[in-house]
Amino acid sequence: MDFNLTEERQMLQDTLRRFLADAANKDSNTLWTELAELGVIGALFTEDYGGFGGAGFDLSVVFEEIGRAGVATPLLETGILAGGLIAALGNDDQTALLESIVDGTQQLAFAHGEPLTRYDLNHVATTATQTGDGYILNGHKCVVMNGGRADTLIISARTAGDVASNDGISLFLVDASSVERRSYQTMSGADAAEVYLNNVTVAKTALLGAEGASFYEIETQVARATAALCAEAVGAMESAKDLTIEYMQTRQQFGRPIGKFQALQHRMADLLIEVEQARSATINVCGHLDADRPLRERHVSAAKNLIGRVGRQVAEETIQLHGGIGMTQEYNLAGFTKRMMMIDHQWGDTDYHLERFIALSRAVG
Amino acid sequence: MDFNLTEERQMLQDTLRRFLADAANKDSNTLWTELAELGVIGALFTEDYGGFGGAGFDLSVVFEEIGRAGVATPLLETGILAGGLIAALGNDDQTALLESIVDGTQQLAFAHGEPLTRYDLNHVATTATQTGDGYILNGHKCVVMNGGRADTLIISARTAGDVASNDGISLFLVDASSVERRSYQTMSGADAAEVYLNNVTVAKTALLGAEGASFYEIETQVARATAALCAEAVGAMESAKDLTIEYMQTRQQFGRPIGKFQALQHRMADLLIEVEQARSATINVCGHLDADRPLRERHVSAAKNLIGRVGRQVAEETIQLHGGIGMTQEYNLAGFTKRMMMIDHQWGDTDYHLERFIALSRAVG
Amino acid sequence: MDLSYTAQEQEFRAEVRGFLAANLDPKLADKVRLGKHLTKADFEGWHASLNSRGWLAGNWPKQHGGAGWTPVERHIFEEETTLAYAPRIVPFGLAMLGPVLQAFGSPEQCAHYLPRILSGQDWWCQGYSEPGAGSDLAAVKTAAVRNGDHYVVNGQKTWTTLGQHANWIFCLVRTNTEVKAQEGISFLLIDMETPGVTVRPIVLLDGGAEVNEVFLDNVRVPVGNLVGDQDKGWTYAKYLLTHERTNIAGVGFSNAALANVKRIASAEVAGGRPLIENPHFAARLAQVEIDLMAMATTNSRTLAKAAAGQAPGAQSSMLKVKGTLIRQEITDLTRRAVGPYATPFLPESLDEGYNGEPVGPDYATAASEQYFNNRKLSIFGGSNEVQRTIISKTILEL
Amino acid sequence: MDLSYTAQEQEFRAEVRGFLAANLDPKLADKVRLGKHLTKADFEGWHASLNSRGWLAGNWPKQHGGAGWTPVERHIFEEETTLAYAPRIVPFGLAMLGPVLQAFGSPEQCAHYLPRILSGQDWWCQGYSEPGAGSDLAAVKTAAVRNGDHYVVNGQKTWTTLGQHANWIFCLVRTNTEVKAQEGISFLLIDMETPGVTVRPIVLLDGGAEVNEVFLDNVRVPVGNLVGDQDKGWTYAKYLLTHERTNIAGVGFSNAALANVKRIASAEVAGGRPLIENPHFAARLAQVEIDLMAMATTNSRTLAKAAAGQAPGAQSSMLKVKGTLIRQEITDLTRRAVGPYATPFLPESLDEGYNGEPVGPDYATAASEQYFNNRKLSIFGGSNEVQRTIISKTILEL
Repeated sequence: MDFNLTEERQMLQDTLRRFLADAANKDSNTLWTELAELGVIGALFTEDYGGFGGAGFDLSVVFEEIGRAGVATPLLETGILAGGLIAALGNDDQTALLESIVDGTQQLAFAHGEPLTRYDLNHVATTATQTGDGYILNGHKCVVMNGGRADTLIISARTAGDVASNDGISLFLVDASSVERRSYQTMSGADAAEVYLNNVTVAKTALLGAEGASFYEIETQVARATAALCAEAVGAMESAKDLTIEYMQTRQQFGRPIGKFQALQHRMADLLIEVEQARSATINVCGHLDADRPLRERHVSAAKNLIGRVGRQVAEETIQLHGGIGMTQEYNLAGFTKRMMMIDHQWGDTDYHLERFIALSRAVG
Repeated sequence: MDFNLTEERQMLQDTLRRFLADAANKDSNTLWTELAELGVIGALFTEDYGGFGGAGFDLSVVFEEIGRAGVATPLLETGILAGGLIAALGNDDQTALLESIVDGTQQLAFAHGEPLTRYDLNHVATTATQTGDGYILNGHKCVVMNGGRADTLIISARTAGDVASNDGISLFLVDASSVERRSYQTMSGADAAEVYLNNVTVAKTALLGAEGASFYEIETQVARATAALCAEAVGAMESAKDLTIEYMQTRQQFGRPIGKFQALQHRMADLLIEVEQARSATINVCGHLDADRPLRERHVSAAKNLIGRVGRQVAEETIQLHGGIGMTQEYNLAGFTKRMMMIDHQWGDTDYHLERFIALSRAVG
Repeated sequence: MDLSYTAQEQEFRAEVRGFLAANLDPKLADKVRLGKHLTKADFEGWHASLNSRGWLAGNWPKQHGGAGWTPVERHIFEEETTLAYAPRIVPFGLAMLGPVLQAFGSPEQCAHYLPRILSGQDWWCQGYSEPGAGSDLAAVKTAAVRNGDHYVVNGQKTWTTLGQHANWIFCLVRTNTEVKAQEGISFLLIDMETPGVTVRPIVLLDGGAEVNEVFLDNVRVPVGNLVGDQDKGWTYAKYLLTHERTNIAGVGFSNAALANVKRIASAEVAGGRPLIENPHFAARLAQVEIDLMAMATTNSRTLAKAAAGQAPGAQSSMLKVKGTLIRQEITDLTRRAVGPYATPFLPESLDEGYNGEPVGPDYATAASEQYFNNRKLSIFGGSNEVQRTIISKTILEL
Repeated sequence: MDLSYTAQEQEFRAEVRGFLAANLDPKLADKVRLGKHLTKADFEGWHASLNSRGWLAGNWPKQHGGAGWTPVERHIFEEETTLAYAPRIVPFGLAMLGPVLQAFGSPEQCAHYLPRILSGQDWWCQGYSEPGAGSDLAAVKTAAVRNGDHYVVNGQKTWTTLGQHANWIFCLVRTNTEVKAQEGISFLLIDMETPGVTVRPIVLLDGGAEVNEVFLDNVRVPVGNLVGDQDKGWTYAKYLLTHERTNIAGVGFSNAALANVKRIASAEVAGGRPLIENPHFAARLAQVEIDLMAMATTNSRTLAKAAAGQAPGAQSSMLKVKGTLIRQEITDLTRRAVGPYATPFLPESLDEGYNGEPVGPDYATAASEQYFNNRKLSIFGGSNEVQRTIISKTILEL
């Protein structure tokens, strides 16, 4: 057992933390270009695909810093989800795209969820009907993160099977400008979109991976994304915690710093304990991304459940310990607490993953 | 709305509280006789059956005091469960028994639960097979409260229907000495027994109520018993709370009374809030014992769920706030915390009633 | 012991229902239910409607133009209006200042201000909190210095809810710095059109701007605007905080929010079935419903005590804590219930005049916003920490 | 970052498993799993068995007859032995006194006492707490007055676990009342056969009598039994409390208890199906399992830091709090799982030599007893409140 970062990862962490320290004022395009220049996108990929990382702990180093800085980036969507799917399933033409991902010139999004999907990865109602020389896509993809800014979308659609079957789910690489999108901001400041597919025609070459056989690869990449989200949440928790500690040390009420009040001290202690738990759960999932599916997914659900619970506790307690100022948009805390809560709504909330953990545990025995 | 006790109930409460203040040293037979003489058993019955009460708030007045004093009595088993079933279902010969209940000369028990019953009232595997002039009973009744000391048992047995059917459950009044019993003490100091029925022959006259049609009356009397248990738990909570407040005022640590420590103050505040909630839930169920079944049972399950949760919190927090002394058998707190926890195991625990509340809410719409 | 309402009370409930059916615009109720931002006109219209029925000031005695209701009647009114998703009554003039004037104001002040509150001529806001004095009100620094027939006021108030709509503000100000903190405070009424008063909105993390900072820069206030005696404002401030709390538990709001989340969970689908049938979600929902059923009775017990003239004491603090925890838990259930559609942030779509389509179901739009906005419940109006201290000090007598 | 064990560590684990398979009597393991009361002979036999393998003192260096394990090896040993339901190692001599003597005792004390601890000749108990000094150890009042070559000791110790089996007790005593509370305390070794020592059992609410009061009445203790310097005992006491806490989280106990409750919930039937399939019960179980999975890693991270020579600091307090909460939650799940059979109270059936049938399934007998007994976890060894204060003071630096 070793809980130290390798020298390379330690360097990546230091560099990224320094860089992000004054990232708040950068517009999102500049930020993206500079992240690419720093090699941060490359850290999400193995050497085979132009990167220098790609393992669970590479993701966690990067995303913890993103969370700590509280910046919104399309790293998850472009680098992990879309990038991961292309690396895993793409033919030579398609994997060529990865170069433009790693160098920051292309942004992608993974259009998967639908109004009735909620968090079930296999619930796909969007259809892809084969025509002579391609497919026609119909459906509605909802809350597609980075969907408004993406140049290219990976769209999941059903080529066979029942609406909730693992079999029959296919993926398509589609030029984003060829579909109808409604773009909007999310609660935590990122871009998202509704994607409406009304008889969208795509060529046969748009198919990513074998027809109807993409479910397990989607699950694998969502596992990586979940691990990254957990790390991002831990980063946000650390910042929220730090702000709160500083506030408790300085804010005076009834003639002394509020950090002197024992009731608040003990609640802070409970919060610190849970942040350590969140970090451990994240380590667990990152360390098991290459494990067999049942073990890996069990850690995915365990971590996301725990992160969801702790995220809520940290968000609520840090706001409460601050009092009114903690509720204002202009104070830094707002961004962190909103991010923690919104992470709960990405790829399965705490309730969803509790049930999933039970089901997976039963399957394992 | 009126939350004051009637003058009669106020008198009953005062009398009982005074009487129980030094009940701890009385042996259980003396205590029982004196309770009867005070008219406490009569308070559980309507005038039709030799009593002067019998309504929900009569039960709560009596049982809150029992809980507050921390004494073990067979009031619930004799007065409410068995007494209630006889009053509701008995023919003239059988209701004649009530006189000896009210005057304290007979103790009864309701032998209903079985090893696989857990808390489902309709799960009865014990059989009653009709013979020429009576029935033959076979089965195993478990954790029959007051089963060892009872003179007479009311035994439920199936005369028809599947093992978990509402239909086909019959009740029999049986001389306790005619069945095999293994008697033992419970965690909170009461008497209980395993009752083994091996070809026990009873006469036709032992049948209480119509054959196979007793389920809903069992449910009704268990509702009354549950309301009484909730009140008893509230009484135990009050005593545990009072002991803890006194302890916090006097026990010194780090040079001052522990009640001066804000972290403990705030936990005590949370506990006080929940005890008020427990009292309100008990008022709700006692006030709805005469309501239609769906409404009544919804309050039964709501109250028992809440009492179970709050009981645990009060037991654990009052022990913790005391520290080591709170764990000793000789200190008064022990009896109250044990009683609170054991009440959770009578007629359905907090989890059981949560599920039941959901099912009942669904049925109501 | 009797949990039922009297015939008279039941009749009153029917009357309220009838009034709501006839007078509450369903479009306005939809705005409330969906968490949209109400305009000044929305509030004023609803106030006027209630006032024409004599129901605007349920807690005021009849001689001042109030309804003179019993606590139970007020509770019934609250319960029915919240369940019907009527706008809340803006409390600053009606529930806060009114009773203070009636108890401590001069006959002239009552005669002048009270009718203007009822008619809607004046919209009051509250100037209690300051940047350095949140839960610790005795730390108030805003200074009022007597200068002839005026006080000259300098300082800053904050967390002034709906101050952007107000033309008057009642303030705690420091008139004496020589004495103990609590003893040098006065209660002053300030016309916000006086030179030197500036209102600046504070944007909260949910995107809304319902609270404000109020800057007071050499504001000249006639001495006639002092309520009661100089330096005795602490007493009046406490009176305001401990009285008029019949709705502190927010039972009506919670009932309405619970009904709403049930409706949402019946519409949402999880794993091919209505979310409300999911055992885990159902368990969370049932848990809070059971807590709320009990709290409604705790609330009624407190009302009954109040009706019998007993001071609520620690019980109103208990209701505040438990009531806010329940309301907040329901907002958490609501944001869970809407699933991924909790993520979009379109605050403009909550504003009057927005004509676009919602993203996702209409009930989802405000779910996250309300979750965050309602964090305020446990902070403002005496934080839950302050309430816990009151409870424990009352009981422990230390 | 690497979550896996080295080949050497895996080999060690296999060795421990092999040892357990060969040396742990299944009947003894059943007693542990079912929560029965272990006899003195049970403990002594298991100690002897471990000692013959050189594994009794995993935390002692080899020169003192210990195994000299790394923190990770100790963790593996702990994990395997608890999962196999081996008796715990009685910690007073091995985990507590031993390290103190090794750090602060004289060579003669080490040479005399340490081998006797390993051989089982001496059974030590702990004399820290007093009726007036629970979590506040500096309030120790038991007085030791120097008289020639002896200290004369008077006072009372309490919560002395397994003191009924002990022949020696290490005590904190007050040797100086003129100085600050912490500065007048000494660390003294007392032979319990000395006249004036009386042990009286304290019956706990679960019916067990594992803790005791120890009365010290004019007990004459040779000055040679002083550890380190007079009046410096506070340092040694703190050393004892903050070190040797590799198992403070109780991960092994929790894993074993969780496996046990799963077994019970698979055997119990609720509504016609195994209890473990009940969604609500399964949710509670999953929740605690998820927490435990994370805590096991928090524990490993702390071990890794300890192995690298970093002081555990606030982290051992965090492990104490979370670890005890998890263990207590599992005892609550266990008492729920057994249903109505949690009610019978037959403590005699947990004792050696009981030949009767259990009431209900054998796994139910101790469920309530264990629930109550384990309330001690958050009280003894530095209450969770004291731990929270340590954590917050460390972090807040106030």
